[in-house]
Amino acid sequence: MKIGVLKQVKEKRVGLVPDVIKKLDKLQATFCIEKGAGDQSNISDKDFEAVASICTREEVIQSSDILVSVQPPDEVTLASIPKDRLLISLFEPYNNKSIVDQLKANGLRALSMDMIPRTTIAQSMDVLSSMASVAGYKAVLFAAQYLPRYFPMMITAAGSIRPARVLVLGSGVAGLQAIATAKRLGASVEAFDVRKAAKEEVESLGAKFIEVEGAADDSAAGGYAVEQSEDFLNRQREEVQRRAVKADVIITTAQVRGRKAPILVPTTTVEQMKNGSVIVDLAASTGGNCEVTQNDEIIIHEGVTVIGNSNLAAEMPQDASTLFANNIANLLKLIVREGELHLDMENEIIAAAYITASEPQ
Amino acid sequence: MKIGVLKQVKEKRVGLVPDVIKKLDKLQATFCIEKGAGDQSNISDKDFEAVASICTREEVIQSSDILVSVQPPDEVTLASIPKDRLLISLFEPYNNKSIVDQLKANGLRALSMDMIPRTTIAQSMDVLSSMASVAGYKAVLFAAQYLPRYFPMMITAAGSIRPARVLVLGSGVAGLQAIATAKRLGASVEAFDVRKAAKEEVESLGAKFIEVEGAADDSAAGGYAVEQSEDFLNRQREEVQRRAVKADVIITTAQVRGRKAPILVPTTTVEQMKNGSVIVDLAASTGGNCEVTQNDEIIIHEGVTVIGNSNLAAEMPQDASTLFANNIANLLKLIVREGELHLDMENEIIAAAYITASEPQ
Amino acid sequence: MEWIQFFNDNLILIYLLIFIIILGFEVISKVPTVLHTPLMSGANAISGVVIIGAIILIRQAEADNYLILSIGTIGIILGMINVIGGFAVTDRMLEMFKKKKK
Amino acid sequence: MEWIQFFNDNLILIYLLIFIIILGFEVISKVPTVLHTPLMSGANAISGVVIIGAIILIRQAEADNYLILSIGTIGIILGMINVIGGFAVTDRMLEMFKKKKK
Amino acid sequence: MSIFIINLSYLLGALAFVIGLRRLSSPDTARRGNILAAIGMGIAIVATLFNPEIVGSNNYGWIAGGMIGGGVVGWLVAQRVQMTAMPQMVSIFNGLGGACAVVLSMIELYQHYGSSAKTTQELVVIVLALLIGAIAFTGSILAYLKLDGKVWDSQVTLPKHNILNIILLLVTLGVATYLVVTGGSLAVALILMGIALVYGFSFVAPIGGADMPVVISLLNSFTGLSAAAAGLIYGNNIMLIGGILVGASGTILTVLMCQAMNRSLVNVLIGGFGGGASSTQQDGEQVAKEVTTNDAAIQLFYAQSVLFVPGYGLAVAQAQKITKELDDLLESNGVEVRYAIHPVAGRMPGHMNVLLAEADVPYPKLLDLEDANAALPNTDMVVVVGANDVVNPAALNDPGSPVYGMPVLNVWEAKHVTVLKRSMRPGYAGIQNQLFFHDKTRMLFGDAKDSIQKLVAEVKTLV
Amino acid sequence: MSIFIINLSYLLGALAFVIGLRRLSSPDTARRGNILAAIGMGIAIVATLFNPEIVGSNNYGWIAGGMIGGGVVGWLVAQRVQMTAMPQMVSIFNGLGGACAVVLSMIELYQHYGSSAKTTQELVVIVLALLIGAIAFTGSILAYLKLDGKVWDSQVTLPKHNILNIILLLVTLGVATYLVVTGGSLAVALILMGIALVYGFSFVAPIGGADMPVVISLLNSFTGLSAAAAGLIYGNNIMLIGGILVGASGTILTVLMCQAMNRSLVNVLIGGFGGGASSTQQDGEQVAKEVTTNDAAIQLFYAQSVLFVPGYGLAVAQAQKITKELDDLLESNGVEVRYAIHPVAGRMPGHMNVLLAEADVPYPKLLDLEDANAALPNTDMVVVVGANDVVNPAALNDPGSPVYGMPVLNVWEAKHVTVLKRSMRPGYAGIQNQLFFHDKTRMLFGDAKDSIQKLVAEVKTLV
Ligand SMILES: NC(=O)c1ccc[n+]([C@@H]2O[C@H](COP(=O)([O-])OP(=O)(O)OC[C@H]3O[C@@H](n4cnc5c(N)ncnc54)[C@H](OP(=O)(O)O)[C@@H]3O)[C@@H](O)[C@H]2O)c1
Ligand SMILES: NC(=O)c1ccc[n+]([C@@H]2O[C@H](COP(=O)([O-])OP(=O)(O)OC[C@H]3O[C@@H](n4cnc5c(N)ncnc54)[C@H](OP(=O)(O)O)[C@@H]3O)[C@@H](O)[C@H]2O)c1
Ligand SMILES: NC(=O)c1ccc[n+]([C@@H]2O[C@H](COP(=O)([O-])OP(=O)(O)OC[C@H]3O[C@@H](n4cnc5c(N)ncnc54)[C@H](O)[C@@H]3O)[C@@H](O)[C@H]2O)c1
Ligand SMILES: NC(=O)c1ccc[n+]([C@@H]2O[C@H](COP(=O)([O-])OP(=O)(O)OC[C@H]3O[C@@H](n4cnc5c(N)ncnc54)[C@H](O)[C@@H]3O)[C@@H](O)[C@H]2O)c1
Repeated sequence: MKIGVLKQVKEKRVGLVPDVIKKLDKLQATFCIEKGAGDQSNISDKDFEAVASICTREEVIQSSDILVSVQPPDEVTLASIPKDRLLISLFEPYNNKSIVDQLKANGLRALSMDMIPRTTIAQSMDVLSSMASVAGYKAVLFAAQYLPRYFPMMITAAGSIRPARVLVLGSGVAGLQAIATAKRLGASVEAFDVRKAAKEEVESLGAKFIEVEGAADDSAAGGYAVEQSEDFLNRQREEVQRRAVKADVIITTAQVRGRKAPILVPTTTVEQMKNGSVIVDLAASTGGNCEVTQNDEIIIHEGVTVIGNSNLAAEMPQDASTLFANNIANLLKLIVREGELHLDMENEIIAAAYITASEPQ
Repeated sequence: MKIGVLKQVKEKRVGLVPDVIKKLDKLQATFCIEKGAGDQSNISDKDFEAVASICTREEVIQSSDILVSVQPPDEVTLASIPKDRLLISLFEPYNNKSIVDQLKANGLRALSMDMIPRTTIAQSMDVLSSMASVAGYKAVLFAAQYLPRYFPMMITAAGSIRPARVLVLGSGVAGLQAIATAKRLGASVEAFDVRKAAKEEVESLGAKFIEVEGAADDSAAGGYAVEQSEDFLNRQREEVQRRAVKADVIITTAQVRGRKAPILVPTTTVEQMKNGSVIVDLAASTGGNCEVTQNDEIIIHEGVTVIGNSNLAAEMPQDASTLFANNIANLLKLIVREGELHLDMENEIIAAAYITASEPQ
Repeated sequence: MEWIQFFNDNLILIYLLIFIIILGFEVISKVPTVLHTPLMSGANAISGVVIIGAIILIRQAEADNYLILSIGTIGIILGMINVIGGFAVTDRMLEMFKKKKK
Repeated sequence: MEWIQFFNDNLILIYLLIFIIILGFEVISKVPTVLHTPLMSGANAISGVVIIGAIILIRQAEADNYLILSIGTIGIILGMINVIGGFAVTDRMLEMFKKKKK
Repeated sequence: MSIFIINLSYLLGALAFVIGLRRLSSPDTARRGNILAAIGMGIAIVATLFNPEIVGSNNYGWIAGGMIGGGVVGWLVAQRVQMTAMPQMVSIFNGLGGACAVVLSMIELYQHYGSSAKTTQELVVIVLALLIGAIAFTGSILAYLKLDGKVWDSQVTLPKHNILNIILLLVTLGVATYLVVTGGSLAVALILMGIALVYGFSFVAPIGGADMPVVISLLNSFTGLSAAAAGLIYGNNIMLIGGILVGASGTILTVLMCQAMNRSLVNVLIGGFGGGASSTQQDGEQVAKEVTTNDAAIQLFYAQSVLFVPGYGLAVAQAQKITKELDDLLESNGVEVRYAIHPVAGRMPGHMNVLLAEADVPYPKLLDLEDANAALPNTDMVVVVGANDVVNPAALNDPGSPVYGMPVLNVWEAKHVTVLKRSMRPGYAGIQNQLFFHDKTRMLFGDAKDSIQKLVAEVKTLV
Repeated sequence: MSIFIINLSYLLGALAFVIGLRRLSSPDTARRGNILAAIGMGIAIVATLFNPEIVGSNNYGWIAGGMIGGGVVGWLVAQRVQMTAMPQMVSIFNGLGGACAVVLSMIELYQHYGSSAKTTQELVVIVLALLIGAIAFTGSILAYLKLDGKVWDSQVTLPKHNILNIILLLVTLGVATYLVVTGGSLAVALILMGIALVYGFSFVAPIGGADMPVVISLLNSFTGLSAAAAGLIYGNNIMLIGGILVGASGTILTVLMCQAMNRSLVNVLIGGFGGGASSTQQDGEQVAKEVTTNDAAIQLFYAQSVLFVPGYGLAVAQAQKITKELDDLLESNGVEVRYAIHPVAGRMPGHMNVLLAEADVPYPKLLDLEDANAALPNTDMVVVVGANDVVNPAALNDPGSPVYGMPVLNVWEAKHVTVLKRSMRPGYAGIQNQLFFHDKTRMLFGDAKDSIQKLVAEVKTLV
């Protein structure tokens, strides 16, 4: 059994890291790492050599039974992979509808890390959580870096600075981490979410929760938020507008799986914000929670910096890779036993992540 | 009496801001602001219009009795200023030895903000303090932004991350602020300084102080550090080396006024540091505390990011400008009475800052 | 011997006195320092109980024994100042503790 | 009337009893909950003082009054178990408080 | 002169009782207080043995026999009994003291009808001693049986038991009055004793098992009163004083114990309530055992090593700072305190880290899953602060559980576990937790911040 | 029957004394306790007035005159006296009580030499009442004079005063013994009284002015004892009981007061030390006044609004968290607490903000210089926690000072100022601070964290 790790092109993270591979000796597998795979995550080939062999891309693709990558391989690569091999990556089938067909067309099998259920038992493989956590932390650092003002309050001989007001929209994993980090830096933080449990969660971090009546909360959605009525979204936008005008930083993380992200900060709101304010939009890849967001770009709209980035975790590649690798490792422990691949479709984690099953998911 | 504010070329801050001008009505002075002066600090001309007139550069230069700028005007500008006018800026005469002669040659008078004594009474005009404080804060944000790792400790389902180790060399105003900010973000912080008082100051922020025996501490130096013996610097470098190898972030702020900054982190130390580590060198403009530092550049030396920037305050232009403006305003209150300029050489603050006096300073 | 006799005869009284002393200690032993002065003042007012002796004295005296009557009356006056003044002053001192309700 | 007489005759004794009751309250009133059980146990051992009655009884009894002697001896045994067992058990319970020094 | 010595001895004995009791009420001096009281008892007994005023044939042989016999039995029992069985023991001892009073008063009555008739006043006192002693006797025995689990509440409680009790009490008092007024006969006296014994039993019957300590304390003050009555019979000061003292302090202690349980004495005596529901939380067949703040505080204070397991509840309660205060308090008393952080504790990665950093808990005190599980078998006491899923043993041993297979903190490997939460409600995963029913586990219900605040206060009383 | 009522009244009076004293020792109940004791006194007086056992010509006119006269004077004085002069007042009252005992025993002695001779035992008791009463009388008067600043220690202290005192004491006891043994004469009795009065004066003379409250408490217990002795003379239970009670509680209170000052009673009585240095810190001519933790705690607790002024010392002591605890404690008792942040407090811009944020002080509680100075005149109590230069009035009024012209926090505009620092050492600017010598200022020396910890503990006793 050979497990291969591909070098990423437009991504700084890497799918496995030496420290994690070291702990996988029970799998009875060998590892081959594409040359330079860890470069962008501050992991040199030298570091990898101790626990794996360094190979060319071709070698990796041809010889590996399991191929690990952070982002899915491009079409060309997919086509070059021998049949029946298992791919593990972030395929996002709910956004990238064609990927499953493409994989099937090439006769490949795939486990999509983002399809792992958000249950307690699966959390050690839950890359959405671990990456969202990094993203939330990074979002605040980005905001602090771009904000021309202090986060903490300062009463100094050269004048008093009031604390920055940070507004977090969507208090999932990323939102909570953003709240915690902003509070650490001394900002005064308000947050919002549609899930009922969010209020307690936000308050458990010492931040203020903004209440908007009448949110739809579907506990059957496995912890994910459901789409909201237009009436509710309107009221929410009003409330957000009221707070946004006073805010120095807005961090938005509100996503609804498989759909376009709800617009929580319309252009008019942005235009009323203070000169120099910063919006960090983590929902950028699904359209953004802010109307002016451009995915993967930092723009300035009427004095407001709008950072659209759904992949902020990649901006902290070393730790992000370690966390990602740990998630992968925990999944590998589930599917590889004594050097053999066992895809147990009875296991709800594997069943959910196995996107190339013939029955419709 | 007219007070003019020049637009900066290579500087984001501006010398006065509308909120501060508003509070200066007792001076009985009018203000003219060069068009676009506040643009980079997120202050539009519109904001200025309420309290001052917006003028062309030429108008400002010709009509103002007092000319305020953050960085000193370039030679060309200096030459165009009518004789006897008073300039207020950061002239740094101890670094920029020729500036005084140049000013005198043009028949100009100048108050250098960085020559204001570091006494309690003068602190409200002490731009070195206010800017160093911003720089210390920003230094940590830069480090956090460039570090591919987390600052805080995280025990998560995807693995445990130990807190980043931050080493602060030089615990003056900037160093202390860096310590405070890094601690806030959850790092474990060690700091060092040659001044005896520094130990208590560092510990008052909850960080660990590294002791190296035998530092020269001259209380006659007005709070500034004095040059250290080579023997001491060697022992210090050894100690620093020991800690640096384990550190994720080093922030250096050690300066000795009017001299080249001491080298605390030699190239060999940098090369032993972990891949991905970050050094922020606030002493860059006087040669840097790190041997590989390039002033005003971010370089990567053997996997270590070295940020050389002595003007980090400019990276947070809006609040930095407000603080700077407050300092200027406090100085103006001291020298302008009922619309008239009074340079009282008996006053030790003015005497110290007045760099164009005929007697040697 | 005489004292031993006295002890045996007044055993219960002696028990009583000893227990009152212990009680006096007990009752005071955990006073917050704030209350030291008012407590002292209150105890002082109680010690004005000596006035009772003066009352007994006068009531027992002959109606024309002016020496005893006048001295006794001085005793009453002194004792009364102690009692009334003591309790009143204590009350004033304690007034500050009613200001706030928990 | 009889009781009033009794009251007046035994005034000091009544004072004594009342003060002992107050003292009993005072002495206990601020016990940390930890000590409730040992305190109860210690007080229980003290209540074994009833054994003294049994001793008096036997000492006063005729040497051949076996009924009283045997019943009295039962009383002594019961009381003694209460006293010795009570103090010993209390001591064991209190042992845990010596483990650590401040 | 010798009478003086005897009198003085009794006086000293009485003083020793008072001061001993006083000292017993503070942890620092309690042990010495107990010894002092014992010395006082010794003095009193010796004085009585040699009191020249007591005239008769002395019968020292009988006395010695009884004393040695009773002393040895008492001593051995006290040494052998399990620490956990202490309350039962105290109950038995107390019962015996009551029995002794019964024996004495019966003999007096016997003499009354035989050789030496008593005055009415004496009779009143004797009957009082008899009644109170008898109630204390059988009441204590039943309390012992209940505490020892030998008897269940339901086995001894009749319907409308409280009404029955009132009737019994009236009957007892009626017979007693009859005896005093008419003088009665030995038969009446025996009947009175019988009724009183039955009443003592019946009095305790409806009171819940968990309330037994309160009842024992009350019965103890009864025994004290009967001893005082006996003191009046024999005109003996130290019996009188010792008895009254115990009567008074026992009463106040009873009230304090009720207060500590947040109950009124009446509520306890009417019974029923304290028996089950209040002190335990049931889940089907299973019963989670509660612990009082006080007991938990003692366990903490006398532990060598304590491990806090914070969970989402700590965050909700915002209990991080008070937890650190408890930590500091324990550390300063020589307890090693650490924190076990489960990777998924809380609601976001690193949730616990954020909170504990805010409270300034130094990083080296935080153990991750592996280190914590290694440290647990050597840990005296685990305090689970609002965690649930992360300490669920089902993850290890119940293949049907949705968390089966997840590594959890094996807190049940420690010596004791105390769980702080508000109710028996499940955590995020929505599943019940067998840990709460584990032998080693005690529940401390309430908001975590409140509970820890109380623990801090309790621990401070121990310092 | 009427005797029964009188006896019962005395019993109730005695109980009222005990319970009243008990209540006086807890802030919650103190006021009712005082009233209860007063009622007890009323009952006792009324009972005595109408006690049928006292036979004589009653002379109610004289009694009424004396009572009304004394009562009115006592009442008026008590109402008029300044709060600050309370201790002096208590001292005077106490002296009068002692004088009353002196008067009574002198009359007894007069009668002894006149109509009715006394037994030796009675004589002993009478002489005791005389001696103790006399010492309490003149001692209290001197204590009053000292407290009121009418007499200075040096004016009344002779060299080797303590030896003089011992000699005087021996002489007093000698004459007393002589009188008891030989029976003496009225002249001897008068001499004895004279010597005892002198001794009382001399006894208090060497004791430092600051220790007067302790001395008053001691003299108070003397008065109690003399009342008890008088009770024995008259065979009056309530005098006996009240006197003994005051004697005992006064003694223990004296010891407690010494403990609160960290002194031993002997140390206080030998005197000299307590007079000056210990309680004040001198700077040339000026004297900074110290405050006890206890007084500071009371001021805090009963203030409407408190303003903390943190400085570098707060940071050094790392006292931010405990300060927040004190804040919470005060807030929960209705005190408005805020923080005044001076722009240059600490050693870096925003130093205080960092610390207070760490302790979770909400931003709206932080006042900057302007707001704070506006709020100060309406602030009851300012607590300066390790700040110095930023509260230096020299910045406003001393043109020669290096900080002249800097805006500072005008804390002296508040009603009271308490400064927490370790010593009289200057701050960063190296200059002395006149604030510390200001009328409104009291110093609480010690590490700020320790001091606040103690304040928290003290305030908790007030809650
Ligand atoms: N770490 C993450 O990234 C993350 C993210 C999302 C979900 N989760 C899930 O969250 C769970 C975390 O486990 P956990 O053990 O920390 O929490 P948990 O299993 O959710 O249990 C928390 C317990 O705290 C108690 N509680 C709540 N408020 C309290 C208060 N004020 N005082 C005292 N107790 C209180 C609750 O019981 P009472 O109601 O009876 O008081 C509850 O049983 C896991 O199932 C995990 O999968 C984790
Ligand atoms: N904010 C800034 O940016 C900055 C920077 C550099 C310098 N400064 C200067 O620092 C000064 C700040 O004023 P400040 O009032 O905050 O401080 P300060 O004037 O330096 O006074 C601090 C006081 O705290 C006391 N102290 C120290 N440790 C203590 C402890 N553990 N417990 C209790 N008290 C303690 C010291 O008195 P004891 O020794 O008697 O205890 C000292 O007098 C100004 O002069 C300012 O100019 C400020
Ligand atoms: N079982 C586990 O251990 C575990 C681990 C991680 C996450 N989870 C759960 O998974 C769920 C999803 O977390 P996520 O961070 O991946 O969510 P996400 O990224 O899908 O969405 C982010 C947040 O945006 C919110 N949101 C959606 N629409 C919104 C709107 N119109 N306005 C405001 N907010 C809106 C969502 O409620 C969510 O909190 C959460 O319930 C979380 O608790 C569980
Ligand atoms: N009076 C006031 O209110 C006030 C205000 C601000 C600053 N100050 C004082 O001014 C002084 C200078 O502060 P700054 O921040 O401008 O200093 P700076 O920028 O000149 O130097 C930064 C720090 O580097 C340290 N340093 C120098 N050589 C070193 C070496 N070889 N190794 C390690 N550290 C070395 C210095 O001691 C100083 O702490 C300090 O003493 C400060 O307390 C006073």
